[in-house]
Amino acid sequence: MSLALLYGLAGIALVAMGLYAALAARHVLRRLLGLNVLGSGVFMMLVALASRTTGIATRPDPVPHAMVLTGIVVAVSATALGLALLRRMHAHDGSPRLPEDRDAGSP
Amino acid sequence: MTGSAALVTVLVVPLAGAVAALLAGRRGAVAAGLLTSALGVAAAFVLAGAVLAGGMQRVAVGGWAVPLGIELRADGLAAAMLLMTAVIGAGIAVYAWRYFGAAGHHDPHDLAAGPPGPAGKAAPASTQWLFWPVWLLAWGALNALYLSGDLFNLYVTLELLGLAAVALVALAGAGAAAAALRYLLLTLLGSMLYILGVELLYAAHQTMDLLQLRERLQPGLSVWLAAALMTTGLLVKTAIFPLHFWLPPAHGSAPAPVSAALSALVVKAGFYLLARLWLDLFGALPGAGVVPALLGALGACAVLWGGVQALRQTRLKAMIAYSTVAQLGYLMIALLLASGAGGAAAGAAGGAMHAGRDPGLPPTGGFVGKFALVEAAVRAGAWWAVAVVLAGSLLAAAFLFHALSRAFADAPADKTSAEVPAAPQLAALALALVAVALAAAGEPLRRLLTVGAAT
Amino acid sequence: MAAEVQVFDAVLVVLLLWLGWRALASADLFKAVVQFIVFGLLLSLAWVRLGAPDVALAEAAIGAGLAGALLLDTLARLGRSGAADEARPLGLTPARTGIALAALGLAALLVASALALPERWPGLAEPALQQLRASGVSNPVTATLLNYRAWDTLLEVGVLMLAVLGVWILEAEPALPRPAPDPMLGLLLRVLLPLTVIVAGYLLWVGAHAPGGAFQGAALLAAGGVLWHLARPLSLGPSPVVRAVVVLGFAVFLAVGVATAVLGGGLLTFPPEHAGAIILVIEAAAMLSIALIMVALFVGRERAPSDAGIPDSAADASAVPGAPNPGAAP
Amino acid sequence: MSGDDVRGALSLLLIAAGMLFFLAGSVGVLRLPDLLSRLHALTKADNLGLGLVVLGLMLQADDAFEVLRLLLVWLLVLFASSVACYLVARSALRAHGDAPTAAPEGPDEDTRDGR
Repeated sequence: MSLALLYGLAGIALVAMGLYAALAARHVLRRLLGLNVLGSGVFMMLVALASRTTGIATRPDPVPHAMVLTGIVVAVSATALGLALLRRMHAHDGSPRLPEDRDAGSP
Repeated sequence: MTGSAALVTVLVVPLAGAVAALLAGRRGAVAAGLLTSALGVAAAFVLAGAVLAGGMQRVAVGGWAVPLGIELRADGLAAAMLLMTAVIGAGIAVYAWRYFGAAGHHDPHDLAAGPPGPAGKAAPASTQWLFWPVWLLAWGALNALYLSGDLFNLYVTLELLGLAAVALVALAGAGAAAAALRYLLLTLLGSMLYILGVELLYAAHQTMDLLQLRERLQPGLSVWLAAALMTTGLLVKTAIFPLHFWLPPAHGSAPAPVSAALSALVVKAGFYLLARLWLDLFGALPGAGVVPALLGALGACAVLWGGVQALRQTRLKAMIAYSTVAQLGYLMIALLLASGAGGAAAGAAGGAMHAGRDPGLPPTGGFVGKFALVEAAVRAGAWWAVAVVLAGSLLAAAFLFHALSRAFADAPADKTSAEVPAAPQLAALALALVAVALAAAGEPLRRLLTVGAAT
Repeated sequence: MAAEVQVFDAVLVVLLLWLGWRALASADLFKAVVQFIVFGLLLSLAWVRLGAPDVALAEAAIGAGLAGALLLDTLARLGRSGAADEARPLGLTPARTGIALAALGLAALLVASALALPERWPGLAEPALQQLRASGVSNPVTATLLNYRAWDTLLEVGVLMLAVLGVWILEAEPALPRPAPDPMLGLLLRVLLPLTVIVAGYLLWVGAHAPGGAFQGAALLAAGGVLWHLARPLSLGPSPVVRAVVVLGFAVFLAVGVATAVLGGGLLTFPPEHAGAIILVIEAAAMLSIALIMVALFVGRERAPSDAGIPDSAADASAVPGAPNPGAAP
Repeated sequence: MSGDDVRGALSLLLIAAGMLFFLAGSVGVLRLPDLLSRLHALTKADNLGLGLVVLGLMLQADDAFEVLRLLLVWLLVLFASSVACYLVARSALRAHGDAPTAAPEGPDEDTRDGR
């Protein structure tokens, strides 16, 4: 197994985990964590892909690296805004969950 | 001004306007916003003229050829979208001028006095002016999206647009935080699915340029997977039935100029991208005809479901939000017809994008859009589509007259129209006039839409 | 770059998957967040192994560092009730079985398409490396970010700016109770702050030919800013000065775009002989803006402590073990 | 045996010794009963461990600049971790009274304020 394939498969596993958590979790902070792990998986697939140029070029393909850098910055921006909104929602509604995920008796 | 200069101007004007509005602060932001709107409309008209006269306009950013660089392209559909965005955006700017200007504003759209909205108290007045830089960035993101020919660049524009829309919804105050948060989570999820698809396409074809991809496209598992992921991601962002559930709360709780911007412009961007993907790129795949049919069926459900739900709402903004769901359904039907019938019907797709929120009665642009849609449906022999469009129009007429009758008859005496500032009324009137003008300009517009149509 | 799989890689991948899952499934959200931070740090090791040191620097500073600080800060502000979650937050229910099957199905399809890829794959490495001479820098990632695909990066700086505008739009929240300034924290700040400034400048400069650049430098500066805020609380609302710095990077980038379009070859087309200098100017402005934006995202908008009526959630925030400011004691 | 070989062997030896300290520190964090002992194990052992690893790496460095950078890394970590250790301990003292007996939760305790 090559390095690219090993990390590529790990990236896929992270994508599946993150997707599951983003959709299944009810606490918004956990959903945000899920989206971040999903993003990390996508980025890992991209960086692993870039490393497949070994033997053709002297260095890995820099375009996916630039894409991942952009993606990391975008992800943290969105996470920051999401967390700020989560705190306002919690202060206003008293729950860290979206209205459709709130049921009687649980936080 | 050359076509490519006009293209760059269309891109730069809203972004520079955002910078100016942010620097100008609370007092000067409005002036920056209004000036930018005027310049933006002018630039969009110049670009549309250049496209009409000289065909597709291209700019290679940084002078780098694809696939290494990014190419920006303005074909007929893009030019028409830019024009529509500029005109509606100018209307929104005039409306917002007074809306956010008046201290302790009340919402002139909620004349149909239903129960108070879920928004509660709005964000503090000291930050309301941030509407301007955020809206101008959203407009810049829309323009960048319409012009981009690169799948990863489109991802960045989608994120820019998504975050701007979330921030705009949040303007309604702490009560809208849940709606804004739901919107943020879904738009992020949609972006992730989209970028996963882009990655698969790049892995298989070593390019992210749409035109180059179309030439190199090799049908196979990864391409179909990419198509499915990108389509799902965009369906979430576009609020297509049955993934529309986030839209009514977000749009319904937003300040009125914001819900206008979201309904009329932001969700359309996702649809535009879907149309680009299926008309320009994936349409060439063998057996790809099934997908537009599926999307069209979803569209039909959306038209009927959105119409029925709209009729049940008591607040005008909630009604508009559901009618947006229905309207997006028309667009999906148009996409189906356009993918089947080839170039001329791509015009119908574009025409439908201009279907306003009116029930599609003459003499307005909405009528032209729906007429084009029905015409295309008849030509394609899609009688079910004709039936859906007509039924949807009936529903739209019903809920609109319902709303109007409430506005005129049931408005309490103390809420006189004198309270409504003049500017929003003027803006609404201007937009209505534009809708009528679209009816008159229907023919040149359709000519514009066929410039550079892919199929 | 070594392309053979070593034991190290296998261990790293197993650890990453385990931490990734624990970061999602730990019932205690504080533990989950800590595991997410460690996950981010290990992820940057993976980037190094895959030959992406630029990404590794950004991941460690932004993905693990800043995101982690933001998450911990939010946990502290949510208070004990807000940070509580179910005992089995991701346990299978009938509805979740469908989601799990969808996620597994997607994974299976992705694996199938990954296996179909050729072992040697050209990508855009060759054109990117061939054009390096004309790009003004010799680090291909910087060349891609600030020259080949500068339009992406310009919009990306816009995304950061929007995040802080979004935070400013929200209502101010109650301030977290802060302990009296600690002399040791002050000492740490006095030593580390000048160093972060120097190293950030170094990263910016070195980004032209080695791993580094505006984003990495900005993240480092931001870390210094966050430390400052913990020692001596900052207020970064939309005041004229803060706005001017926030907008600086985007404005300079855009102005360069306009200038190149009007005077030269076209939008963001840099003449090769000046490209290096132009990129440095853009990066310097962007670094300042991004650093301030990141600190402003962390600081958020706090109500002045004098304001009355701090709700209960703030009062019990100090009791949460995850309070990021050392010594947040009742 | 040439000079390079000796240098390489010495370097490996130092790195291995450093690893041993890391191991001891990690075991200490997991096994020791209360927060202060854990902190003691962690910061002392880790700093010595890192010092030895850095020393080992210095022997392999190509030029003086790299040696200097490695030294800077060690000094910075030394400084930051001692301050962090102090802050964690102070925070724990304030939260649990004068004599912290047992850490309330698992081995996560040390990561809490150490960032």
